[in-house]
Amino acid sequence: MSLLSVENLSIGYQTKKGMLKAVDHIRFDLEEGDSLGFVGESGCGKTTIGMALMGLLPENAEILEGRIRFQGRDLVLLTEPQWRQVRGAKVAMIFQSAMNALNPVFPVDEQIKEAIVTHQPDISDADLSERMKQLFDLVDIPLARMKNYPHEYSGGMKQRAVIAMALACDPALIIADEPTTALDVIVQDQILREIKMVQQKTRTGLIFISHDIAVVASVCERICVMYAGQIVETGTRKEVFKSPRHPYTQTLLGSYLSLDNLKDIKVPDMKESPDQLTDTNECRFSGACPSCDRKCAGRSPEWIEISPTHQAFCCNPGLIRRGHGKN
Amino acid sequence: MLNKYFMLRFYKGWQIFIQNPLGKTGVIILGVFMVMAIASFFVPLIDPMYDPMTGIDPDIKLSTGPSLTHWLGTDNVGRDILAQLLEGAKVAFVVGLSAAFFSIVIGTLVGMIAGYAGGLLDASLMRLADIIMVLPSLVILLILASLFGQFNIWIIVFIIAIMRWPAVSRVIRSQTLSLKHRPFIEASRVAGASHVRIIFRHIMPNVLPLAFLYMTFRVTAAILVEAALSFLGFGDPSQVSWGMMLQWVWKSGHMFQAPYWLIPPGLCISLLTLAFYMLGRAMDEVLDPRLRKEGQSG
Amino acid sequence: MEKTDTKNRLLVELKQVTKAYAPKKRWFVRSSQPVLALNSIDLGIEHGEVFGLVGQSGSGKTTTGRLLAKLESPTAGEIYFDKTPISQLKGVRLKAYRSRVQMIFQDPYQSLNPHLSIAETVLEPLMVQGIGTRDTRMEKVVHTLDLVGLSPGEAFCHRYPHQLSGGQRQRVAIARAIVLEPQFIVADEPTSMLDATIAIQLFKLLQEIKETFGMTFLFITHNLAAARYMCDRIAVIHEGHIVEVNTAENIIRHPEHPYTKKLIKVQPGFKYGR
Amino acid sequence: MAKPGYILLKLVEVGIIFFVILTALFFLFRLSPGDPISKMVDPMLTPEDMAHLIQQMGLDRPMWEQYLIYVKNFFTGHLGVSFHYGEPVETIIWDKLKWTILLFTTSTVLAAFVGVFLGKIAAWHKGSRLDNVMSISALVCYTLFIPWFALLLLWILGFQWGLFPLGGVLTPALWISNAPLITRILDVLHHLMLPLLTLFVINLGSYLLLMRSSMLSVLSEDYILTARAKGLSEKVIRNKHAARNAALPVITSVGLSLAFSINGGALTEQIFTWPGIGKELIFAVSNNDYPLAQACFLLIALVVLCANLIVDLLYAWLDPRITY
Repeated sequence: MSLLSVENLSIGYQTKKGMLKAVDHIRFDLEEGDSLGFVGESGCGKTTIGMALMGLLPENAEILEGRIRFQGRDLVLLTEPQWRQVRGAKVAMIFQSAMNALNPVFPVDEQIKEAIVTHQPDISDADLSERMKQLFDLVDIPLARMKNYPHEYSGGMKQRAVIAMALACDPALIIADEPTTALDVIVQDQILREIKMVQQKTRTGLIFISHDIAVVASVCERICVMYAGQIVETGTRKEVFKSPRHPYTQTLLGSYLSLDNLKDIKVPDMKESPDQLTDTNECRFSGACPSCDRKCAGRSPEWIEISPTHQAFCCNPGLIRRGHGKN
Repeated sequence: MLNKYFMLRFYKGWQIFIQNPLGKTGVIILGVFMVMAIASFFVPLIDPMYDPMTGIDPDIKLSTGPSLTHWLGTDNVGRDILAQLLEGAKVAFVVGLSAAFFSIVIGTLVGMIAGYAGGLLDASLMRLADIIMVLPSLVILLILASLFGQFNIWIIVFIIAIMRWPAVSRVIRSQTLSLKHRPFIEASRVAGASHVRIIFRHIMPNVLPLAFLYMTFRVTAAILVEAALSFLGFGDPSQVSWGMMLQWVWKSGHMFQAPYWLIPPGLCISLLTLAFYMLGRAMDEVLDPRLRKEGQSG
Repeated sequence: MEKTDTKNRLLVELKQVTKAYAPKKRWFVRSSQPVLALNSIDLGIEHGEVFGLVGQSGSGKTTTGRLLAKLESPTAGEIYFDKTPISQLKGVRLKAYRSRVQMIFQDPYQSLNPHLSIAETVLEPLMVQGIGTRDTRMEKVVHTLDLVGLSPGEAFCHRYPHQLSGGQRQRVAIARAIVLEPQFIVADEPTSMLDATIAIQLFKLLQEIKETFGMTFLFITHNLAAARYMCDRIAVIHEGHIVEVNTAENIIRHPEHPYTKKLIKVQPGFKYGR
Repeated sequence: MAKPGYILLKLVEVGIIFFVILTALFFLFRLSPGDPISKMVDPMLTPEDMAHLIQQMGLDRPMWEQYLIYVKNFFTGHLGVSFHYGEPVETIIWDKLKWTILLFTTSTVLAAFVGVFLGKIAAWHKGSRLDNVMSISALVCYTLFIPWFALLLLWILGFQWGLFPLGGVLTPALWISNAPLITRILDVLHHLMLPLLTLFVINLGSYLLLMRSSMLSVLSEDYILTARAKGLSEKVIRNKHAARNAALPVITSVGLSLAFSINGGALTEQIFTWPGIGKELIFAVSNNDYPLAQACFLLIALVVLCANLIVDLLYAWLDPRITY
């Protein structure tokens, strides 16, 4: 049985204009020790998924339907005290804004110890300091800096400390939400290696969320591409990047500037972002889709299997199976 | 300055504001006091006996309780308490609003200029603000009153305004500082706009809502200080005010005997300041983007 | 056509420019050493090229752009624009300089005054420069909005920034920068806050504008790939020093400075393996 | 935590501000109508005493010399002789200072602790009935007109119910009769109750509101989310992670709102005839006792500045980010 299995999950935000469906019938599985990346642009719902997996959705958000099965139980049904047993102990999170993720008035080591002591109240002092040493070694922070305050750390060190905090209780699943967005490329590279190395060493399940496809590609084995609250394509890293099938994935890859794909740049002609307020079964990408023909209009997309690990969500099976879009 | 966006924001803000129970209550209380202040102009016309300062009921020489001719009773020389109360409402509005207005104008200008200019000018203005800010305004007014004799109401208003601009200018300055390096201001500079244009066209519309907010708090402070000064006997002697009514009740030794005289003026001061403060709090909630943030996926 | 040497074709030249930021003062006393944002840099930008300045946050790249837009003044050294030193410009001559050099900023959510309509925003440079009459100005605004892809321009004139998406706002910012038809535009990370699909469209727009008006661009970015896509030549800046200047292709293919090499190595891409 | 540079800087700052106030006061006295001699020297004195005083204060010298002598006199503790008491004012005000400090510190500290505690609870339950009741009560407390509230307390608790004395600081009979120390302390506390209650209620409102809004802004910080993600209990998040950060700005505002509390303090002292500096100042001003008024004013300014200094140092000690 897989570590995490999300079935049919829908999450809505109550707004003045009505219910905004930020996550729309999502399903995915994650095996133990595996890594899964979510990639998509702002507003696609990827952060909401991360928050739902931590039970930390904001007050105006609501899980409309679906199940989140984790280690055999449904997280959607947990009460707040039950959640506290899970959070930090079994599922941990590395946040987007590491700069502000640490409390400025407490030393760093105290904040990490707190995570351990909360879940293992009877841990001995010796074990605790041993564990702290291990953690700081793991994330490459000199032990001498343990007792410093957050403002005495550089951006990269803060992010390492946040990683150490996430690892503190040896969780089975780590969710990393844009952990390197605020960092410079050189530090970003180090942190990404760090995350990957730690994940492989500890065999922790990893869900990695980012707007940057290349960043996701450098960490995760499997990728889910999201658009307007839905997963539109899922596959292994190789499948998604070497032979993207969904028109949106192709657009995303086509507009990504990297040092090795200058020739393949295709400037898309994207219009309005989709309306997520109305509840519809129709394809949400059709308004901006370069391959959309009249046949798509009014039809509901469906999952089309390209290989056992590679699927795309589209109305046009022919197009998806053929591969490279119109051309 | 009062452009379309401003009006739009004002309208939207007003809608949020009026739905807020604090804002609604504040507006209603203010309305009642407004009516009282307007009524004060007409009461002496009914009968000169109802003049708040000089109208003495010839039949009454002592303080008496409520009656048909004097709904709230009379003071120790036979003047009508209700008439004095109405007159006090007028004075409170005049003092509160004008002192607040002056301090807001000074505070906003100083804050914008200090924040925008920076450097030595900023440092000196803010140090001056710091010094004035730590001085208790009532104590200053007392010292000045002892040196220069009794003040008339406009000098009191002016001194309160002078004492109360620093807090405003601090807030406006920090807002200006955060605006100063916003790209839209810098873009305007790059286009060649003058400092005056930048201050009045780009910075002012963005700090005005905050200035209005602080104005409500300044009104509260001004009313309280003027009332306290009158209560201690240093108010404008030619002007009946709520603080002065309390002084009379206290000095004439009626405070334990005449609750009908003791309670109304203080209640009015407290309620009016409360109303302005409620207005301010409600406005704060309208202006604070944090409280309106809607959930957003990322 | 007379033969011109490289020196004459330079539009912008920085000579030993240093910029130091003084730490905050309290009671007119400085508490620590000044911070050097730029340490005596030399740089030349040729007529009609897109020049890339690539560096990490705190490297001094934004400072360079701000010095050129005369939002700040150098602590030492001199900047020449069209062979004229710009540090002493004042009054009318400064205003004239401003009409020739414009800037596009990073954050589309803060680069437009929320209180001004789109037309008022784009109109402002024309008004402060005193160009045209009321009617011709408006015509120019509409035309410029059409040009940056906000068409029909009339429809956008009376909207306010909060009614536009991030990409559209940045187009307005571009319109404001080009409405004076300047010779030189400093673009400071114009797309770093936008999604990749939007960013690439803006890049295309900037290229079109460059071809239409023949402007010279200074393109400031942290993203080496974006610089390579946009620029003719690239300078890599690190801790206030220019470490390497070369054509875009050569910088990527044959980097010489160790810092450039490192930067290229850590640039994320699709390397499928580890 | 040693931050000597910071402390030194603050001391210099306080020194400069005080000097400005001292100077401003000197010129105010000279600019006001009437000659300085009649302001600073009691006309009831014998000619010899008058001459002595004029000489000591340099009132017959040119303006700038007067100023230097004024500054020197201040630092050597010669502030003139009170018209009313006929004694050097410094001896009078030192005696009053202890009562003001007693009233002030107890009310401020009590109000700050209770206000911070209640504000924390109110913010935590934002939007609930409890929060509404607390916030509105706090608003009412904050905008109460102090003299009126004090008079009501005096009338109801003191006069009608006879629970507390109507004024003063001690029962004279008790002090003459050589009663044991504990009885005397209880007596002072008994007198303290009403003025303390007045100032406590007024200050409580502002601290509660401040803490509430500060707490609300801290609760939206990322590190609170991190704390939740660690699986910490709500109580730990509230009391350890949120409240400590939220209390910092409240501490700053204690210093800034001091001027406000001084106003209230003077009025309270006046109504309850509490023999403090505030009451003395009002007395001096009402009776044109200029030397006394000047001394009271300077002492109040000094107290305010010192309190601000203490608050700043407390802040620096609590916030690890401040280093100099």
